[in-house]
Amino acid sequence: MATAEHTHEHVHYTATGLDNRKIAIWAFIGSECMLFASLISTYLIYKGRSIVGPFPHEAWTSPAGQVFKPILNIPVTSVSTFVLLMSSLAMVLALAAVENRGKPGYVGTALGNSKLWLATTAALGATFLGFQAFEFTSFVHEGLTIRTNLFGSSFFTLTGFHGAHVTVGVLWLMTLLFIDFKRGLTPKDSLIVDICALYWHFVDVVWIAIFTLVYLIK
Amino acid sequence: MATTAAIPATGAAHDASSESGLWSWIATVDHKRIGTLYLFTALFFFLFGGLEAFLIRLQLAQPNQHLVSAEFYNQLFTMHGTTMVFLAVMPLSAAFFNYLIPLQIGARDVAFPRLNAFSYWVYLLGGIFITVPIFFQVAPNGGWFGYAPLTTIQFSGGMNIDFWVMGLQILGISSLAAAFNFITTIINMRAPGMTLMRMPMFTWMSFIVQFLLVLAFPPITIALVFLLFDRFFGTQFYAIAAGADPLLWQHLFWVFGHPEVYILILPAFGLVSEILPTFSKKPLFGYHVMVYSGIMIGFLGFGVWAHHMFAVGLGATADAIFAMATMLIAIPTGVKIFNWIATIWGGEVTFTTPMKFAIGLVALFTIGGISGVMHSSAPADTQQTDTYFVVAHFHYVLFGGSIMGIFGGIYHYFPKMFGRYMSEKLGTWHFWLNFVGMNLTFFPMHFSGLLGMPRRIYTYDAGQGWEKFNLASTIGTALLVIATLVFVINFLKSRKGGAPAPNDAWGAGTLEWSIPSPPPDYNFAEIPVVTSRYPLWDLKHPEMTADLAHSGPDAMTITDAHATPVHEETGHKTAAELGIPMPFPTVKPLFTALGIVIMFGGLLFMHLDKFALAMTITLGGATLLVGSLYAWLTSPLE
Amino acid sequence: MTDHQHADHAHEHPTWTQYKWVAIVLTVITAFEVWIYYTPFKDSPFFVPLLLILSAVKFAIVVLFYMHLKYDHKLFKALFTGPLIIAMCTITALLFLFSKLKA
Amino acid sequence: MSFFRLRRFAPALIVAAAALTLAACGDQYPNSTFTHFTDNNRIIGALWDRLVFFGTIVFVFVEALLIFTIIKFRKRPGGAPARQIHGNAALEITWTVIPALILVMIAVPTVRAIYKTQAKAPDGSLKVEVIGHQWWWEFRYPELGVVTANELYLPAGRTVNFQLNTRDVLHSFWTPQLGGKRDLITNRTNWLWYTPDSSLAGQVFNGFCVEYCGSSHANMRFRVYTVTADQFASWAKHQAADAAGSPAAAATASVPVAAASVAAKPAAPVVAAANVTAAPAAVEDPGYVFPADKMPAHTVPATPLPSGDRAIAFDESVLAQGSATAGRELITNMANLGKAPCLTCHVVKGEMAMVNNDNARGPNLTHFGSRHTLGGGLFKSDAPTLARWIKNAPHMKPGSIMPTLGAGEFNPVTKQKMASGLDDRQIADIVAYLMSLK
Ligand code: HEA
Ligand code: HEA
Ligand code: HEC
Ligand code: CUA
Ligand SMILES: [Cu+2]
Repeated sequence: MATAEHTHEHVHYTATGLDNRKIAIWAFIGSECMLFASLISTYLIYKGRSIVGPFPHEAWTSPAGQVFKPILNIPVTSVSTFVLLMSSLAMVLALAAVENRGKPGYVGTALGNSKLWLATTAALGATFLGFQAFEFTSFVHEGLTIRTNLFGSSFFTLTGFHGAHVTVGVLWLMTLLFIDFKRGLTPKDSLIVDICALYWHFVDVVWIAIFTLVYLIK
Repeated sequence: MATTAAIPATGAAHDASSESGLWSWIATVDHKRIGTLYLFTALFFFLFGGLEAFLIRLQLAQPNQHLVSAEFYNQLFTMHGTTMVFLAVMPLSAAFFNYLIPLQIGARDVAFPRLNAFSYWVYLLGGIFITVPIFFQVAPNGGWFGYAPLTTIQFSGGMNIDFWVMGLQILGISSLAAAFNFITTIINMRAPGMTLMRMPMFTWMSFIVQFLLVLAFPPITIALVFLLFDRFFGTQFYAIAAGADPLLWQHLFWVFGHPEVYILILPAFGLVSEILPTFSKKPLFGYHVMVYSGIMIGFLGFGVWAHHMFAVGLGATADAIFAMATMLIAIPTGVKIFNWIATIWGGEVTFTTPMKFAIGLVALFTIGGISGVMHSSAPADTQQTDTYFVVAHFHYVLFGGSIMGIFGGIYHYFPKMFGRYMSEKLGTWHFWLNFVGMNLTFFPMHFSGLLGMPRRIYTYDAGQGWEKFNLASTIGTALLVIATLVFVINFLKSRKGGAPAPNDAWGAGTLEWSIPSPPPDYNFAEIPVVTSRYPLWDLKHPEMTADLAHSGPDAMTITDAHATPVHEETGHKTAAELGIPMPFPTVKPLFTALGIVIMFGGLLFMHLDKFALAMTITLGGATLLVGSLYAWLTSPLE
Repeated sequence: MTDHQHADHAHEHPTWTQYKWVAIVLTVITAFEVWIYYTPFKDSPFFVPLLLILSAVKFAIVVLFYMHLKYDHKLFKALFTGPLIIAMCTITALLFLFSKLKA
Repeated sequence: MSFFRLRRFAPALIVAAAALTLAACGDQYPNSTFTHFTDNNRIIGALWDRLVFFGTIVFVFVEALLIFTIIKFRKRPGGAPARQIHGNAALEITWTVIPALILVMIAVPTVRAIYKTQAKAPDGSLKVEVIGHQWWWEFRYPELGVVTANELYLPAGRTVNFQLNTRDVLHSFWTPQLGGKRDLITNRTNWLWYTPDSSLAGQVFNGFCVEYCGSSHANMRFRVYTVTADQFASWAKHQAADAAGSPAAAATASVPVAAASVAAKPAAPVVAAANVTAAPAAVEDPGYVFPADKMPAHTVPATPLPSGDRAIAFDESVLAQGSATAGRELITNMANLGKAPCLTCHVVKGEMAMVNNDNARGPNLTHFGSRHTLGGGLFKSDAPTLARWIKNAPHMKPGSIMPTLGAGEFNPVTKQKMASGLDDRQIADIVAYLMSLK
């Protein structure tokens, strides 16, 4: 939890002129790099080491003669990847809308509508989660659970951790949206939106890596 | 020298820091109080870990003894290692981070005071969580690095390992939260003119440590998550029947574990770098090189982990690469040793207790460093690893290094924290008993190790040539127990009865000595503008810093901070009188921490086959966590 | 709130046009990646390196433009790239260590 | 880096090392690591000499400098005020470069030694499979058909190539006087080789498990006997044979102790006889066994039996009446006692098999009587100890997977008192039988 102290009523001198919270979130993101590095390494190390199927890219026939198809569903995941990428676009627009609130050219336009973009971001994030839920349940139906084999354990844990990050992000976005409805986010609040955005994009960036390393590369 | 804390907080709505009583400690968000809490808690755990060590030594004093059972012995060394590393040395360092960093950089508090309180409470509760089982003989028993598959449910069915997995997970949260806090604090809360290259060496080393924490804890977090999932949810990460590779755990653990040892030593290096100049009456020799060597140590520390795995069979190429990378670390560390000696060289050395401990660190750490280099030679290490030679190595660096440095730091900063000096006489006793006892305990371990004694054995056979070394080690430990008791007496007595200390207890040169002892809750009534590395010496002994770089008056133009030139403060006013906003005391971080611990604790019941109860408790904990976090984030800081 | 508190926002910001182009590039690369997955090129030795490069490009542009690291304080660049480099090196070293041993 | 003739300087310079080397030769220190008995240890020894040489230089230099400095610059009344030096680039470069040079001199032989010791074992070396179990060692000589436990025979002068595997958790295989250690890793195979000098024949060495592996990690020891090639061949031949008194062995020859009675009770299936001709059961030749009286004291286990109120009561007078025949019956069939018989976990070659070698949870007992130690090298193997072991092994060895079998005994692992089980008479029979399995 790198997001802590919210309301600074007083003017505090800072050595760099930057806000504490923004420094903390970047340090946090740096730390997250190592977190996902460990998860991704594990997935890659265990790839191809499962004794029993199902496997990510190859079909598998169990000793009992049951046939399992390759488990990963590239088309569906491509769509959900696209959804997540677009949520990042919505996120930058939300931040821009807050920063430019009240500026000519923004007032009354869609681009100036922070609520719209926050809601879109959250909705796209939720859509991504929906895809993930679909993916997980279909895998379970096809015979892969987190207990099945090394692939199942490392796959579900890796993508599950990512999904948990998305979930936190969606809740965060909805909190911002709530504040926006309650009192309206103004340029003064752009920092708290910015921090959320940084987190959100980072989660997106992690997915970019996962999509390639887990789904596309055999 | 009059105590300054006596003025009651008149009219200040939440000027809690000068209050006393239980509540003022539980709800505190003042970095100094949190630092003090860390100090007391960690010292307690040090005694506890030492007691475990003493039992270990008693059991090993003679061959084929049955003082404790094999099972209990295994819990003892596991908890001794875990306690010393995670509950004693790291939090002792954290005590200094908390207390000193804001004072050294001229700040009124850390960046996130409530996050700071949160870190402490998580540490305390996590520490209790992992320690209590030993009273019921169900303490963790997998060794402090808990190698899989021994720690999987297949081979460790009881709850012992559960406590360990969750306990470390909880403690990791504390360390990470604190690290983000201090990174931000050091980057952002420095007083005007306090450039990075003017920061006191302790702050610098701590700064590096925070990065090590931020980068080293995620891998162990993940390794522990895997183990936790394996134990509770049936995943296969370390399940041998599924074809799991036990080296996965080892690599993830040591990717954390090696940086961790620098996390343990660098703060002590920092403290020594404050003490030696002070009592040599000379600025630190080669400040820049000291900074860079610290950075180098931290950076290289991420590329050497497999030197803990030289017997694992990684292949010749990997062994060779990691051996050479490990050796490289001797270079920056050597630079530090020589720069410290050069700091003393030409000085006017007074042998106060802190100085004795600092010199002790230089002398003893070197021995541990040299045996470290002997380990790094992979083929030679195949005769050393998992023997008492390793135990000798790491106690020389940990006790001779970290603990010596930290004791030095306690003697040095005690006057600042409590406004009184510790007794020099008892301090001298403590030092010499410690020094002699330490060498008597750990030097013979070099021999017992090279003469074939494996580590982690609860007993050994007679006639193996190890008896006299083990007996010597045990006698040495008895001296350490006495030494530690002398320290405890000195510490407790001096808090009330020590000689009163002025602002500047030792004639040191850094900012923390310019304010009253103990400091008022707001630290600096006026934020000082710093123009050199030793601002207080600039003020009092300009001749000492004449050759150092100083900045011109332009730094003085910063006005927002109501900054003034460095001066000695005599704070007799409250924050309210000075109009300094202080953060509200709050227990929300405490409840957030409690939520986390309950959340983990609930899972334990799953292994008692009480699934519904487990889920209820865990969800209850999660609710408490989210609720208090929400309350915390939505309530104003000050 | 005084001005200097927003010092970190005083930089020139990426614009809508830029945002739009970044999104387009991301989409195109992703589509390309998926497309190539279904072509025979999939079995070529260049497939994996190509995918790695493409995803690195995506990674970089999101970080540089959406996370506006390109325009932000250099401190943030350091806070991010330092850990990122250590993380990448760790992944590489681990993969090397484990692949070496499988043979 | 051969221009450094370390051997010439080292003894003079290094008091500590010299003392240690001396110590290594005397049998006061029977597990010293720096012996020069194998090629492997000579390489490590040379490396170690160099490490100690430079280590001592650094140590002496740093400590002397430190002591000199604090004495010379201590504050004295009327002494000189501190000289304000803040740094000196030349000096700082010096003490960066010199350690770097020292490290190069360590690193080069280190890397060489790594490649030397980890090269492939030379052709023609003797292959021994070492299998770790919680908490005992299984040794197999696949080329010779021998399976044994906790005691390893090596022909002096021949390279031995250990293949290291584990059936459960991690262990580590170490014979300090013969070579460095190597871990046994689940789902992996490791290798370690060395060549005991041919002059070593007739010696015994201690070995240890050095990777923490649970409750009885401390009690996972083994012995290494280095013998002549002839002795080794004789030993191996006998060890490969079926157990004395087993139906198979009995069919070809008369076996001293149990033979008569076994013959009287031909319980074994007839097919066994066919195997016998294939396996040359040289019962005439009792096979070489390292003589117990030649074992140096430090290799004879001195672990005391549990005593006082922890003692395992056993009426030793019944041992003399033990019948090997009855014992042989019991190990295969204890169902009437409500117990799984011994052979559900152990293999006695030639006897009715309940487990095969690969699944056996306990040590192979085929030639148990020719072994000098018991329970992972923890105890001396004699009748009174063995009797108590069978009665209550986990009480003698914490956590032991060998169950408590004596009636009325308390099993410390399951925390249950054994309602049914073997009585002392039956145990005496089993002891007689096992001891007859030379
Ligand atoms: C404070 C903690 C600390 C520190 C600082 C160090 C510092 C070092 N450690 Fe140590 N180490 C541990 C704590 C620490 N270690 C622990 C806890 C373990 C065991 C874990 C376990 O298994 O439970 C361990 C184990 C360990 C091993 C694995 C041993 C094994 O299990 O087989 C190795 C192997 O290379 C090693 C090496 C080193 C080296 C090269 C350094 C270097 O950083 C030392 C550098 C310092 C010097 C060399 C001295 C000063 C230098 C000079 C005066 C210059 C001139 C010197 C030369 C040219 C030699 N350590
Ligand atoms: C900073 C870390 C640190 C410190 C300070 C110490 C301090 C000591 N350690 Fe240890 N140690 C480790 C870290 C540390 N250790 C680690 C990581 C391991 C590896 C664990 C593993 O293998 O998993 C280890 C293992 C270890 C072993 C090996 C166990 C084994 O392998 O079987 C031994 C054996 O002698 C030992 C001994 C000691 C002793 C005698 C001290 C002494 O210095 C202790 C001195 C302190 C005291 C003596 C305190 C005095 C107590 C009192 C006075 C009690 C009073 C009580 C009250 C008032 C409440 N330690
Ligand atoms: C559940 C499995 C099991 C059963 C049943 C069992 N044992 Fe064991 N036995 C073991 C194991 C495991 C060991 C190794 C214990 C150790 O050294 O830690 C062992 C060790 C021994 C040893 C010591 C071997 C050596 O070389 O050190 C003897 C002798 C022995 N068992 C005899 C018996 C007899 C006799 C019986 C039946 C009356 C029996 N065992 C039943 C598992 C079993
Ligand atoms: Cu097997 Cu330790
Ligand atoms: Cu290390």
